[in-house]
Amino acid sequence: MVMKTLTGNFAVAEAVRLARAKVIAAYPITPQTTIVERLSEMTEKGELEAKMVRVESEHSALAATLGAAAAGSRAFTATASHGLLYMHEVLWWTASSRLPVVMAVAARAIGAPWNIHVDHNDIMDQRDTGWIIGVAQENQEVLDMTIQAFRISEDPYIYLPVMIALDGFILTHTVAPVEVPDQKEIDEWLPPRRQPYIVSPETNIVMGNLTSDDDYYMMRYSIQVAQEVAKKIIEEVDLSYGKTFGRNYGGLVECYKCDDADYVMLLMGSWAGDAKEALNILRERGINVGLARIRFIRPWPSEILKEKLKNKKGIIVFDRSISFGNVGQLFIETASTLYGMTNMRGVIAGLGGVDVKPEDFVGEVVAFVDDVEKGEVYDTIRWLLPPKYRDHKLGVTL
Amino acid sequence: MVSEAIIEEPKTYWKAPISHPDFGSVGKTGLWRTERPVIDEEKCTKCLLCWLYCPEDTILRREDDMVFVDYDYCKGCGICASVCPVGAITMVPEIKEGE
Amino acid sequence: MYIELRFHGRGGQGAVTAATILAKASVIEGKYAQAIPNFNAERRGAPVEVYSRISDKFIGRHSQVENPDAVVVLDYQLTKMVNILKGLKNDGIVVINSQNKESIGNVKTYCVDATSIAKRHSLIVSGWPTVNTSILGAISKSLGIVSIDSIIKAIYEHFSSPRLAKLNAEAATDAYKETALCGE
Amino acid sequence: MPVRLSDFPRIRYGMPGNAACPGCPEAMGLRYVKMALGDNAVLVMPAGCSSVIQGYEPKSGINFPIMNIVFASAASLASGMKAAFESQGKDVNVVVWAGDGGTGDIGFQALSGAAERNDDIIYICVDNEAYMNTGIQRSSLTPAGAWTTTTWTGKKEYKKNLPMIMIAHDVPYVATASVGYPQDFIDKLRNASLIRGFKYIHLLAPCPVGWKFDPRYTAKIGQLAVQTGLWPLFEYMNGKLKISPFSRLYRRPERKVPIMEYIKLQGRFANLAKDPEKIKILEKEIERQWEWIEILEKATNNKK
Repeated sequence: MVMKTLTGNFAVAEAVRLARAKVIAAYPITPQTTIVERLSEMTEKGELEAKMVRVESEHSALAATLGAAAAGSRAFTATASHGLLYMHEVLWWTASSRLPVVMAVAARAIGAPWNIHVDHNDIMDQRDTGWIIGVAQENQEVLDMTIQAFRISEDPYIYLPVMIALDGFILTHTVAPVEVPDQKEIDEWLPPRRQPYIVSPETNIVMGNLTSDDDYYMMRYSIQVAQEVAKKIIEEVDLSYGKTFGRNYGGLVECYKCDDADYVMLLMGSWAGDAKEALNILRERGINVGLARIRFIRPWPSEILKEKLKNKKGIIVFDRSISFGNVGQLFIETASTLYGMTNMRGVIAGLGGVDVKPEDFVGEVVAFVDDVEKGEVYDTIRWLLPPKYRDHKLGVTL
Repeated sequence: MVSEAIIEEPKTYWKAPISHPDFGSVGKTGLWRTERPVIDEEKCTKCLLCWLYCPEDTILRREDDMVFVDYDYCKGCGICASVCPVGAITMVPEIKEGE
Repeated sequence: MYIELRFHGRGGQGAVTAATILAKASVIEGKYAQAIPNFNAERRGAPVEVYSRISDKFIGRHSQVENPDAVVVLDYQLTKMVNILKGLKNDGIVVINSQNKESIGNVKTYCVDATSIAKRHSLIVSGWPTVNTSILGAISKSLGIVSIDSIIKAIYEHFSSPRLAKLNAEAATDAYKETALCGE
Repeated sequence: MPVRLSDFPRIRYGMPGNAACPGCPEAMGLRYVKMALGDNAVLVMPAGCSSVIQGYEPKSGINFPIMNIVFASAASLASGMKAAFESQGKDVNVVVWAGDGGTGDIGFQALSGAAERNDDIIYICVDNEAYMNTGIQRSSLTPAGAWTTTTWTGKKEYKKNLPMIMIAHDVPYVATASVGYPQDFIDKLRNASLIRGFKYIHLLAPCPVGWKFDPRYTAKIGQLAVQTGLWPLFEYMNGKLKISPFSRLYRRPERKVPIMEYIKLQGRFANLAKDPEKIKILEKEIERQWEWIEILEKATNNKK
């Protein structure tokens, strides 16, 4: 183990090096670029024995990664924002092919207009594709989660691609201390590459020709089975990692001071750190708040949330994304689990990198608690406007 | 040659879009035919052009390179007849049962 | 101990590197640190801001630094372009690369002629003196949060070329010696 | 080196009982790929007729291991596969089999990328001159004057000259071929498989359904395209362009078969066949083709 100070992107690169990926294909996009740069440097300097395919687009990046996986090699790619959207159809094809692949996503806003800062709409857009999707809070977790991703993806109970998201700039470019495990330890913990089949002259396998509708349906069911089983495997992998490396994160959800709480903040990503500070402030003021940090949006931790949150007085969900015409996606997901069980409110905040501070979380929670105590939770969606626009009057007029 | 990856059987309900090359992926395509090629062995010079051009691989070769047709799968396109330099293949209408 | 800094530099001057090396130096001392670039797709020459947080405990927050304990200015010209005192705490400190021995506003100001030090050690990249390592010596001297020894260790860790590491370490050491309080 | 037919073993190279239409040039072409490359090849296929020809899981009607992939990135998927095989120390021919749409239109970016990287794959464009799989819509490789379901009065624009575009990528191997001349195609595939780097072969594939002709004429029309001069066969290798024997035979204008012989067999050119003035469109196409070839032949062969 070595203590290094790394950006989130360099933490990703370290994880990919430790996992001994053999083929890397990626196309640069802010704020993911330094992942590609660092991995190129590693392969050229011989720190990592892998082939780089320097593709001409993200669509091709994931296609090349899938090709390498199909041929039997551990493969990795990374992207962000528009790159991820451009990959969208290949995301489907990859998951449905059931070939293990790992991808890092530097979560970033989608245009127009151009905005390179953090936002979760790009990853939220991929929820339906069949990928397992994890979201990290800290650089250390970025490294740990990426290594775990390879084991999860290649687990014979799962065989699905895994996406690890890290917040653009806030994690990708922020330098923080990261414990980097030794290669030997990782080699012992991470099994050799496993996959269900290989497309090669030796196996003479064909992937993806026509099927009957009935068979297609059952293939879809099979992906769902894997996602369900993944809930358990992700917990196990996290525990096993914790046993070996001394760090685990609670599997699908990190529940921070949830158990004795009356109210719970639910969110994901780097601002969970700010929310925890807010939680401490609120507890000092006598408001009994807990925090549920979603680590995996796919598979969605419905059972755990039901168990942990059903008897709370209220759940306040913070979304860094929006499903236009409805509400924030995390709110939609949470509501689908806790339907009718408790008071809920969704807050849309921090879109396009707008800064959200612990005090902002405090303010929203206090307002929510007030409304619940008064029995007046009418507005299920609230907009935490940027400071410059705080006085803006919200509402629709015809 | 050993692959980097270990192929390990999936451990839950599993159905993936995987196939193997095999005859009859859409059934016995001989049923598609409206005309069948008939080879006149007297005229045949064993030049193998029909064998070469057949898209379906349904012209087969005996030990002596005399050709014959796999009627189970021949779709009756007629390419063999059109490329035969000596006119040894004729297309004959299929007579269906009961006609 | 919990301290927040804001660096003012120009694109290409190495403010991000300065904050990164400062974070490394802090980690060498067993502290926890963040170096946070605030990118807006800036190009060379445009004003940039970088933040850093140093604490003896884990730092969870990721929001921007608005009320820094100290401001570090890599280029005197920036004082004419941006409000470098914006949000600075009442007892805050300014560390500035300047040949003028004057305080900024009414704030406790430490000055160092980092440009001359950089030139003296031939630290010039693409025609610009790189003042970022000199400024680190000044930070160590004026704020006392991280020792100059740790800064030098971090410099050697950061630069893969031993020659460059040596030059930068010497510049930092010189700056540490030459930094002085120039007004309050 | 021309191959003798009787030298080929009596094995089945194709996979009967697949979903190809009777007289399908793609099914023909795939057999030739098997004859040339044997068992040491993996195919990468974007969407197209060949996706359908394979038929239904759990069987596949094409005699190769195949990785099917969405339209736009077949070449890149092949690059990734090749990189993986290389890292495992395996020498496998990774072959892209893509239609004119998958090559010249929606797949062009990935093709150009893989060519520029000189990735060690064989890319075969099987060109039936329209989007046949979706029901005969024009592509950038449909020739001028041809009817399609999106060009009812005949396409107004000329055929995109992809082989020349690939030569401009400075790749080690570019060739044209036609299903009318299988031995020539097999030769070229074998030559390509011996070269390291990016290999591009453009295979003309007359489609009975889309070109509206009797399926028995697939091979004949493939030959006429060459004999009329409309589809010159050549091979660009070691920086030199060589016109292939079958096209050399018909090189001189007086040796060329009249274009009408080609047109009259195909319903898609019915408009042209009625109007001798309009045939000039295709005569112009022949001139355009040969102008390029002759310039390049001269330039590349005079090179020291």
